[in-house]
Amino acid sequence: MSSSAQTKPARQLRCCGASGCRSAGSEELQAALEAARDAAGHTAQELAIKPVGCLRLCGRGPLVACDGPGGTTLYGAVPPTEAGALIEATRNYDHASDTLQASRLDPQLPFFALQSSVVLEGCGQVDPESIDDAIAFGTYSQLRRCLHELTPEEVREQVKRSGLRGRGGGGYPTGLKWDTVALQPPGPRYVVCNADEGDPGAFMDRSVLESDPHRLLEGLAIAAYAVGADRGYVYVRAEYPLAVERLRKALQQARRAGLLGSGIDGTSFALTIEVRVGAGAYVCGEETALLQSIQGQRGMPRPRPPYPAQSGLWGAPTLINNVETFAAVPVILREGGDWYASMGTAGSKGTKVFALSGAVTNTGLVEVPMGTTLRSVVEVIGGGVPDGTPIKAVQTGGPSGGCIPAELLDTPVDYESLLELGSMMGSGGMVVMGETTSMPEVARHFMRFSVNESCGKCVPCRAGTVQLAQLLERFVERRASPADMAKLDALCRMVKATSLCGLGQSAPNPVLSTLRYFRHEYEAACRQPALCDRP
Amino acid sequence: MSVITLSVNGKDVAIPEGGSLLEATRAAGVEIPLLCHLDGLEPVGACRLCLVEVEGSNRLMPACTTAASEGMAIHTHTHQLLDYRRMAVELFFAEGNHICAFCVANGNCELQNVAVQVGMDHSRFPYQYPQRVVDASHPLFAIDHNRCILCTRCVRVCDEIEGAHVWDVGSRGSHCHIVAGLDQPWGEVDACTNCGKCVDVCPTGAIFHKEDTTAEKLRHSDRPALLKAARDEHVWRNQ
Amino acid sequence: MTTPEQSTPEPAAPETSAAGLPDRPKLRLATVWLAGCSGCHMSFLDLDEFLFDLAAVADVVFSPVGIDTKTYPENVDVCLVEGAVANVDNLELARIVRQRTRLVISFGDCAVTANVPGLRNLCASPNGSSQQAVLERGYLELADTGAQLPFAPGIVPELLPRVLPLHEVIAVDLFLPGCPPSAQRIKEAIAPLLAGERPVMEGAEMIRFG
Amino acid sequence: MTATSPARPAASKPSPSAEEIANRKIAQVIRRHGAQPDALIEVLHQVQEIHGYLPKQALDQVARQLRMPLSRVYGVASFYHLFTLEPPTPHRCAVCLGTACFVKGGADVAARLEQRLGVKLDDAAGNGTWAVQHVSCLGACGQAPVLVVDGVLLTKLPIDQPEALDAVFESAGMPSAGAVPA
Repeated sequence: MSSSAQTKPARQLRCCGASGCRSAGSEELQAALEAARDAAGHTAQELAIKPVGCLRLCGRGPLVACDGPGGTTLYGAVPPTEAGALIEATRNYDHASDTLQASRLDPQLPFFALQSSVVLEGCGQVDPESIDDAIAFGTYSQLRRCLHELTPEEVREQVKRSGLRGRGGGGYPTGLKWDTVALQPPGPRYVVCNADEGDPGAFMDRSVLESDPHRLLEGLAIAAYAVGADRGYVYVRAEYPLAVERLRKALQQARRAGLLGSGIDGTSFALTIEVRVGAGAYVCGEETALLQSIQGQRGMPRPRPPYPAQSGLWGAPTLINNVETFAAVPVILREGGDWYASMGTAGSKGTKVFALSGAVTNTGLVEVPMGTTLRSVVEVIGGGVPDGTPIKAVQTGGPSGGCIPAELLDTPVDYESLLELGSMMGSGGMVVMGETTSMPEVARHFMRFSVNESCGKCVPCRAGTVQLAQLLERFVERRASPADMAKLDALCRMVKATSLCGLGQSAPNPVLSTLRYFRHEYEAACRQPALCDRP
Repeated sequence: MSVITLSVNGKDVAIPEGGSLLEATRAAGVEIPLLCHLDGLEPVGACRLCLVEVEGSNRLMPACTTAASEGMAIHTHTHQLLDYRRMAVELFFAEGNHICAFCVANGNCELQNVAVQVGMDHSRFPYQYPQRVVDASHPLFAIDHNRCILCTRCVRVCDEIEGAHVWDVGSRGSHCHIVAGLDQPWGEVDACTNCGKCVDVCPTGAIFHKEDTTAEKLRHSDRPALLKAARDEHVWRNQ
Repeated sequence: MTTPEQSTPEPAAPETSAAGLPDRPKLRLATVWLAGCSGCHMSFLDLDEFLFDLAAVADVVFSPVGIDTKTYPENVDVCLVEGAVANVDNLELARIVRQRTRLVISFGDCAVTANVPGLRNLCASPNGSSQQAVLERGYLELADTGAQLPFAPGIVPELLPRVLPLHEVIAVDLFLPGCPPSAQRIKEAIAPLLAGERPVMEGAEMIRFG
Repeated sequence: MTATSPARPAASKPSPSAEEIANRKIAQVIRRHGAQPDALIEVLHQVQEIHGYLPKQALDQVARQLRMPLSRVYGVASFYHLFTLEPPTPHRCAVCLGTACFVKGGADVAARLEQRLGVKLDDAAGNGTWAVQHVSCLGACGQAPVLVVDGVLLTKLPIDQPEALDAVFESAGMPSAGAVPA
């Protein structure tokens, strides 16, 4: 989608350098490719070897996309020993070795063919460490357009028209939030990007940060302009070192290029952005806890209202959105809010990025229009369970979500449908579970997570999750009684209704949803009314 | 001063604008259990005992931190709330080591009183028996973490009223505990002024005068409000 | 939330229906002493003159302070159980009490919360058991002379891994907390039962711990 | 600016001790952040880089130079999982127990490591040389189950093939069961 008349080399190899492929040896592969190219006597002009971000199919890394005159071919799990063959194949695919043939991925695979790249359009295309490449791809053009051609109201109008809703979990209408912040009494305002992607099974934001950080900065800057903020923070979890590194680099480049700082692009708009690195606390994904953490405090949530849009960092109105939300903004402005709203369902517009993992053949990043059925995501795109056995359930929404049973896979994925099923969109992690997965064990897994991550401020979460985890232990060890079942139900309801923040309020969801759909597994673990034999 | 009106359990009350739901319940003569809240200290909404139902909202709201607004209708003693409150108190008992029989605050303990208030005659949840310690290093006072319910009144009174900030909360989740200084023995923390305000506000027998033995602790939980009024409004009621 | 432990809420609606109870002239009352200090029983004896009233309407069929019977009888109407469940004998007796009693009362803080006997749970090893640790502490570490662990199979009952409140072992119908519950509180709880009514367990006078 | 370390030596003294160097580095870090209390977490990250953990005397220095209460600094340092208040073992593993890893046998990886190294999961003291801790999710779900050994991410662990798994552990430098820790 490049808008520039950039001269592209005739042939190029795009090597994924995001964390997943890195751990599978992408750096070694890239070095081997460069050596092989030099050995074959090609120049970088003839054959570019370009480090890029996520090429989606993370489970088959390291991934390399080969752009030649005949189109693009994708290779997965390429060993460095095949570097020479790969260089050769860029010229003539018929020369590809058997090993290389075997690593070739069919671009017509539903995994690729059924995706729509909107938020991820630059992922795997641009070099995440080069602002020039990002600019050549069109990044920052919408920021410039906003600054020169649009008023903040007009920007917010487009975001409202797009129907974009917060991609971090709650699904609050983004345009409305922006308005709330913008319309507060005059005074300082802040924009904050929540990049504390903590849901186990979620890695969408990580991929955007590692693959296309300038898009995020552009979205954040547009938001700052739209709400009248001159200071922003990106709060990234420390567990993502590569994302932190690339984001810092991108910030530095953007400052040097005059796209951040004072007098941006010759206008009076000024914006300073700082990276704040977390230190391992899931609860900091909760917005009031995140604000505490940015201010150097314990990440303890506080009751809302007041909402951060009214009173956030240092008491000033603060706009908080997550990475995917901000990353969707430049496209919305480029193509128009109506264009974005034409995708998706009545209540959930646009596309959503999912991180597909667990017992599924194709693991990786999937971007599809809202309203796509779960079945087409996990069975068609994901390819089902690797050994061909049936899917038992799909977990969405992380520790706040639930397990959706196989018989409901035809549900369209949108905020409301998932809530009705007792799960939630969450940030977009989707973990597929096969028949061997025990649901009380899944529930215990999440409850232990919540026990570990509870901040300890309010008693239902601090002490209730501990009791819930112990109750679940009794089911997993098949020494529960029917009375335990009643206790489990009652305590889940209590923790959900009375906890202070979203973490506690949603901690019982994995239990409630597995109780709802897989109650028989709990009942099977129940003995007759208990007599004492516990350790 | 402008006034707002709202209804508490069907009874209309008027309170000054900016007041909390807690003030509204008091105006209506309705008593709801409280543990973390103490007049004179910043409310934190942590103990969840003062949650109330607000008509038109599907979320329960803590009375202590929620601002009252015109026309609100709240309910403080629905079956659901009574049920949740009792469970919360059971969780408090189960997470610490509360042996009333030999506690310094026996008979004068807010946790004990709240248990009575919510009708808790036993805990359905097993007691956890956490490993906790007693710190008697301070010359005048001692802290028995076994009896601590993490209400953070001591943290707040020391920070907001005394200005010494000896106390804070360490660790997280069920490992949370009150710390003095860098998790040092209390007696070694220079910042402590020996003022005893933390003893005054502690709702249980966790922080106490060393000379007090079983059932001898007296509470002075009205002091923060008196001190605050004296400081902010120059009104002395603590004669 | 219905309390799962309270399986038989009304004394008048027994599940192990003892035929002809309403006609029976006297209530069959028992008291049991598990792991406790006997303070609750002392408090029971503090009922003083009320004990005469009680004797008029109830037969004490099993009690460490009232009768010599060593075997817990069948068809008991009301049983006050003092103490936590700390060893295998406590456990066995608690189960028998439940089987043979229509209304089981958790009598005093030890039965209700495990209280002081439960303190040994604080020295639990990582597997959650304090059985060994408490013996070692009591018989080896703190011994002045002749340190040795007690070993008398069949005579000294084996400790359970953890000390438990009564309701974690058997279903309990009424909780009468207090350390000990005062004689007045005991009287307020028992008197309605004699009249076939359920006592109102509310307010500091009736349910405050300690 | 009161960033004066009590242990600062006079200029004429011979080469400063390791502790003094560390103290100076910390003072520098604090100055770089303008001695602002809101930079506490950033400062603690860098102190941990200097010392490998957060020693009490360093927390004391941070509190004094940021002019914050000691207990607040301790509260923050002990709140976040990635801050460690005890000296770490020379070698460390982090087993991912995120949902994808859980589905693919992450708990088995943890159990095998516990057995192999003779350690308990999440016991920071480990066996003196090695410690195994859990992490909630590394975002490497596509390669589950995963493990980090001394900072290196190992992916797609062959949990169904014990020999192959042992070989992975072996090549990561982990002594096998019963081996005496160095």
